Amino acid sequence: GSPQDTASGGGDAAPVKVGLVYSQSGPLASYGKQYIEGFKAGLDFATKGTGKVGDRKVELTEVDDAGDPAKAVSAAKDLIGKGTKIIAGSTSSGVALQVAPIAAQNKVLFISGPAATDAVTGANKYTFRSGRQSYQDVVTAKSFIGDAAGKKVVVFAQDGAFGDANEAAVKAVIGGAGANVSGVRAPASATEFTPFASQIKAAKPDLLFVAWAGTTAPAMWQTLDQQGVLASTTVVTGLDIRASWPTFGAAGSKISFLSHYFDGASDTEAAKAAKAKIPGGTLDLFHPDGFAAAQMVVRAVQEGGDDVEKMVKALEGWQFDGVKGKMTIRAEDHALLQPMYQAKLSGSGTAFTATAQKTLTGDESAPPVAQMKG
Amino acid sequence: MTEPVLSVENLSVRIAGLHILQGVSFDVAPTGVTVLLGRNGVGKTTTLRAIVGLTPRNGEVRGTVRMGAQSLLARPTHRLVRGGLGYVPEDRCVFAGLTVTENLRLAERRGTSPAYDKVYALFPELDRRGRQRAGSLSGGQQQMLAIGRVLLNDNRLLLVDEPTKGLAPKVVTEVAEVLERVAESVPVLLVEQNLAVVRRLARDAVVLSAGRVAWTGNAQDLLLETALTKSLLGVGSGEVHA
Amino acid sequence: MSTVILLTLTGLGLAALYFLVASGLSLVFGLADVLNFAHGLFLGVGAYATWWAAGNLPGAGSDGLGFLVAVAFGVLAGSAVAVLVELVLIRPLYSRTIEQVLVTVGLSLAGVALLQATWGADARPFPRPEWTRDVTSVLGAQVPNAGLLLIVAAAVVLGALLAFLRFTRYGLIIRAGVENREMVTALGIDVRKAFTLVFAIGGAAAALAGALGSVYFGTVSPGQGGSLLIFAFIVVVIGGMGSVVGSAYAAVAVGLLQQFVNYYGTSGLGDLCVVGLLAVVLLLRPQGLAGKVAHA
Amino acid sequence: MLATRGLTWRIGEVAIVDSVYLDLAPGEFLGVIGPNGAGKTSLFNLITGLRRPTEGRILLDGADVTDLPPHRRARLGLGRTFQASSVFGSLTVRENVRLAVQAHRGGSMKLWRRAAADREVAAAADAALDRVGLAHRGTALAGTLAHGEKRKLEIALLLAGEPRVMLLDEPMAGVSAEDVPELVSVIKSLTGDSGRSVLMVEHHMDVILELADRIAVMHHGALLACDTPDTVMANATVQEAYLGEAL
Amino acid sequence: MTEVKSPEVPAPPAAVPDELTPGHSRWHGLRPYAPLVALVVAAILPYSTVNLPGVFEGPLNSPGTLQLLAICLVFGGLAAGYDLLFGRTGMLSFGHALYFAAGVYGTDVLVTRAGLPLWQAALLTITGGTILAALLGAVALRTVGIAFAMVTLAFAQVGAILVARDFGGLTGGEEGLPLDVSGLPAALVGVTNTVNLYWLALAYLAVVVLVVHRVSGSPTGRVLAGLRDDERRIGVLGLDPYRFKLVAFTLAGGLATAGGTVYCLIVGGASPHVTSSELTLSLLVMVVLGGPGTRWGPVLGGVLYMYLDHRLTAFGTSDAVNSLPAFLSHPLSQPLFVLGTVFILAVYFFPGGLASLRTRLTPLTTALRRR
Ligand SMILES: Nc1ncnc2c1ncn2[C@@H]1O[C@H](COP(=O)(O)OP(=O)(O)OP(=O)(O)O)[C@@H](O)[C@H]1O
Ligand SMILES: Nc1ncnc2c1ncn2[C@@H]1O[C@H](COP(=O)(O)OP(=O)(O)OP(=O)(O)O)[C@@H](O)[C@H]1O
Ligand SMILES: [Mg+2]
Ligand SMILES: [Mg+2]
Repeated sequence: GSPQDTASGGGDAAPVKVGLVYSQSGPLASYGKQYIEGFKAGLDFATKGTGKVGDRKVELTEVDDAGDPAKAVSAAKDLIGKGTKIIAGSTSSGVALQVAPIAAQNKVLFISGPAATDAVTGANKYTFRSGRQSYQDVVTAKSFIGDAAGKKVVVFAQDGAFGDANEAAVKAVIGGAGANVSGVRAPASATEFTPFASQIKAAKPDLLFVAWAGTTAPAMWQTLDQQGVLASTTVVTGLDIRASWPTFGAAGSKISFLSHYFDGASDTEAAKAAKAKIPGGTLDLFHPDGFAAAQMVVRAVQEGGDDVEKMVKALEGWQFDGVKGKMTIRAEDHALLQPMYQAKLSGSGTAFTATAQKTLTGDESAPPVAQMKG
Repeated sequence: MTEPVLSVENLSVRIAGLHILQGVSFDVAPTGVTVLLGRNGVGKTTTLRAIVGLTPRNGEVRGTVRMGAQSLLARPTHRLVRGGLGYVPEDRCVFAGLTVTENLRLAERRGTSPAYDKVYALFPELDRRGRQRAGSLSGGQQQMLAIGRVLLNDNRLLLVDEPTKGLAPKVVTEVAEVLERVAESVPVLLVEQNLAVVRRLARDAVVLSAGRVAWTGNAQDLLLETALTKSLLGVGSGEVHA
Repeated sequence: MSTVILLTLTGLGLAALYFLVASGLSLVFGLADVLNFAHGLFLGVGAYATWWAAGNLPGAGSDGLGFLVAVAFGVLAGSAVAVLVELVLIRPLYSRTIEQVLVTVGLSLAGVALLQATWGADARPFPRPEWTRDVTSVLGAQVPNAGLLLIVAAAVVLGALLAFLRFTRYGLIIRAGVENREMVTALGIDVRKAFTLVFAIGGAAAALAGALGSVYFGTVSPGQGGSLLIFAFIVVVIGGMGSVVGSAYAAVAVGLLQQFVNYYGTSGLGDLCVVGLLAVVLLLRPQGLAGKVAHA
Repeated sequence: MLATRGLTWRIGEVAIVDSVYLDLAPGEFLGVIGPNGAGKTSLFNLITGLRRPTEGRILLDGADVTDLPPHRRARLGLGRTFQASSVFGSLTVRENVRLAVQAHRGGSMKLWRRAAADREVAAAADAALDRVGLAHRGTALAGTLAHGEKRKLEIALLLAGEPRVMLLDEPMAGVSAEDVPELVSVIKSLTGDSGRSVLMVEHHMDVILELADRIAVMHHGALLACDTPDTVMANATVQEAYLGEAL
Repeated sequence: MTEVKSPEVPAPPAAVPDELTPGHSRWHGLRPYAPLVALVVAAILPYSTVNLPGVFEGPLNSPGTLQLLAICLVFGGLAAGYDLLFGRTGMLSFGHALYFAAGVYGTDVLVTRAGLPLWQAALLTITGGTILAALLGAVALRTVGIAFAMVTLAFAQVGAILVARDFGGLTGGEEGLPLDVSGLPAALVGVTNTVNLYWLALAYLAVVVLVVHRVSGSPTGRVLAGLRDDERRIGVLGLDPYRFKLVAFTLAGGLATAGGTVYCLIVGGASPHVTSSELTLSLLVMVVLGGPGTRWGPVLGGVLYMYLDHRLTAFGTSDAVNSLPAFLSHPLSQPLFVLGTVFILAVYFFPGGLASLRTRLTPLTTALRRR
């Protein structure tokens, strides 16, 4: 044979191969777990329990990327080499960004998962997303200050692309509405936050937007609280997965949360179905992403069969009812417009509950249209 | 003849596949100095190290070594030493990073009172340089420290490997005197190249050649017989160091 | 002014944390000559054991005496794991330094993964007395109590280690054993015991650092040890390997430098300065601040 | 050929080497004796550049080499052996000597040539090994040699460098009596008419007496005497400080 | 002067020189050609459709397998290059990842951000990486032993911080930077062309092995081996230790940078994983696992390490593991747990590395043959 020889599937009743590349191990394993639970529930929902699209069974291949883009790329190439036309997953932004070009080069469908980076939106024609992006977080944050004009807003974020993206988004969204935006940045590895808390305090902002991920978050919140930052201004941040809620401790009730999702934020058909299907019965941050991904996969196969170009056509502009409510895949850049939430945390010890204060519709939280790159 | 303090029987050592000792047997008399002779590389050091249990990891020891009724092989070194087997290694092995005093303190054994006076009387230099790092001592001073270290304790047998190597003639004489005095109370198994020292100290001699015992007997007899020394050690008895 | 006081005191708190991590590392590194990459594991064991004890051990809890019991249990557990590691994994490899490093690297990978497999990757809230969440007002600066606790603990550990090294024979045996194990046995000393002891102490110090560090962070997570370890290594090297006092000086220098540069400079500069300090110190004094001049 | 001018090395207050003036003529064999700790090895370390003197100058062929690093001095023809053998333990005996020959023949970077293919180097190395009687041990790892053999290898390494000034630090230490005469004749053959100068520390007086043209006596870092063997041996201070009562 | 060696980093176990390993007379005539044969076999591997179930996911010529093999080969080469420092010269650098990362990021940034054609980007990167190694080496080599290890670690840490800081959005910070393939030769793009990446990786490995082999067999290599044993002695023999160490350091750095360039193409981007100090540690693990100072040991170690690193994720989620009781299946589903355990066992069971396996097995094979 020649080195390019690869087996490729054919025939109508042949199963639909779907590759799921996400974190089963490594630091983002919990996100990955929610994603896959959501995906399976969504698949069940979208295929009405049959697991089949038409008469074709959906055959899932799950691969662990351990959060390492190199492993994800290898996995994607392996899947593509075996004739897989649809790849979904990517728990981390780094993985999403590196798998997206592979999808474009090989003309397969890629549905990115929890990865929040804005850069995936409009990455290329073959790349879609089933979750929210940083920009939508920031738009939600803006809803906390009402009229932004003349207000002073500080963004506290980690060094690096995640922080850059958030700061840029805040500048565009809130700064664009007339607020005066400045940034305080800290290394992601920082363990002592007093200097940063002092800087923030000295700036006397009307709104503090915090974009922080990782295990040092609780120490960061505690320091902000101890130095009186939480008491002196409105502090907004994204609500992370349930397991992290108790780590906010006393600070939790002093923070205004924007939320992608939490259990009870919505009461849609899909949410009920998801709740019934997932182990434990409690929805969490990334279940909707997996759920939506499955819905998109089923739609793509229904309309496109094995033709990826048709799949893309079928998904662009598609509206559907997801766990969070009405979802729209914007045709121009494949952004996924979706409801976002304001939430409050209450409780103590290990028992915390979140309650929705306000829901923003998909259009209200829509990011600006990105230029489609490839 | 009285019971030997140490008897080595059929001792064989292999290191990294090389047969270094091949069935060495000899006794060490309960008093006086027994000297182990032989050319470079015949296995003198290897013999001593096998006795105290310091054969390298990749080595393999066979045979029996007894001290009285006790079999020595297979017992850990620190037990042997606490049981009264003193060892002065060939290259001194003082602890370079420790001071002279610390080196000596390390050699104290629990439950006995160390004989500092004795050691300082023999080597006043050690007293004077107590706070110097042993690594910065001159070669000879290090040798004094290495010998002084074992003399702090009472021993049933001393194994001493080339103690006069690299020493000034005057110190060689001193060391020989020290060993002579030590040997009055403790038997010594000595490896020595300096035949003058051998002549002065040794009562019995064991000559090794290529991993085997080539000759045993009275040391003074050996040194008198030019033919013997020529064939065993490669020197005439007259040529020993002045 | 109050900013300076705040930064100084919190910087010292950070320094104390670095020192707690570094002291055990330095001891094991300097005395047993083992570059212990598994130190982070001991840290994690201490933290998780304390966390577990506070919830499950009778008599232990998250406050008052109960908390002391929990921490004591954590320290014991860390020490026990360290001893086990020394006996089973390190002991057969003495004098094979590189292999030891590898084993500890393997252990750090496997151990942290094991913690993660058992308790999950997510951070968990750490049981701690209420007062450690509060602040004490010092000349107008709101200083976190957890930081003060770290400072006190570090001072106690420093004193205890110095006493151990200065007033016991073990210090001597260990230093000699690093140079030439064989010769120490030839002096009638069971050097293996001494090395096990070093590991026990190093493990205990690490476990204490893990427990108190978790009090400081408010949470415990499997990877926590690893992130502190890199700075602890820097502290150990700047201070001079094996010198506990040197580590203390270096920890203070690193903690304060980081804190002040992070406030007055731009972000990330603090870390760069620390790394720069390491490079400068090593180039000027390869043996570290308090290290003895290497010989030959 | 080699000269030291007021060479001094202090550690703290203590002068380990104390204002030493030494002159070594071409072809001369100078023995150095002195009690343990007199500073003989230290003197060698200063001359070869392993230590920096606190005061004084070192001249090689009249040129000041005090500030040159060890390798530059070696290239000027200064070679030495070490009191405690320092050979390349993980290389074979033969490779050890070849390395020394190669270092002597010019140490420029040759990254692509095959080292083993250089016949001249190999031949020179074998010759050096032959000369010290280690030819049969060529394939043994140097680290596994017995002590005496290492001493011989040290000398072979020195020979390979064909130095014009040789510093020998107790070459006989640990060499079995049988081999002493052989080694002595090797050392003797090094000098002879070749114009090489030798500075040798040795405690075996008979060896020193046999080889040395002059003998320098060191004591407490200072040069006590430097004269013909007979005069030195007759010197009362030397007798008392160094030789003691002969055995 | 004392004769005591400072407690420096001990030299790694030495290779047994070829002339010492006895008993291969029958193979002696063929042995010089063995590497060539291995190279040819590796080169025609992609033509095979053999399926090795359990070993690889698909047949040998499937893109997934070739991609995995390509990554393994690059790391084989990287480990061999690192061995030039560690195994052959006795320098323990904890910062080797920096030069690899320089290759990965340099190529990526020059292609993606500056839009240079690949060959220019590669040339510039490798030159730049080599110069970087020379400059940093010149500073770091003023220290020895553990201090040297730590200074190199510090430099690498600066690299990691700079990449994470994402100055000017150049590196993409923690998200990494996908490679813009629009300007790349078509033969290097797309899953169907994975085989070309495989050959590229193989070529890289072959070059590194050749360079390391030639250099260590050269007169300079002899000096490097001498440095490993006794640096002072090298100085007294008339050679400047600093110069030789710097050459080795620079060469190894250049080789690592080239590896980074190849890796960037294979993976199609850069991510901050490559700047981590863990990578250097893994290099050390690879070399020691394989056998430092041997020709094939480090290569084997590198290939095996990366293979395990990639495949264990699949192993952890396999049915075999999931069907085990929880106290076993939980740890076993953590790839790092398995990898860590494998190291530890390897250290115990293959002292001297995989390369010593043959010598260790010799008694066994001779015993078997006699029967
Ligand atoms: N670790 C080792 N590995 C391989 N061979 C060794 C080892 N140790 C010693 N040998 C070999 O064993 C032989 C005997 O060595 P040993 O040191 O016992 O000799 P010796 O009689 O003490 O010599 P010397 O008078 O020079 O000190 C030598 O040929 C030496 O090369
Ligand atoms: N680095 C150092 N620090 C302190 N003292 C030192 C140092 N190096 C050498 N000395 C001291 O200098 C003196 C001279 O040492 P040196 O090694 O030169 O003596 P030597 O004449 O060679 O003696 P030997 O014949 O015993 O080898 C000794 O007293 C030694 O303790
Ligand atoms: Mg010997
Ligand atoms: Mg000397």
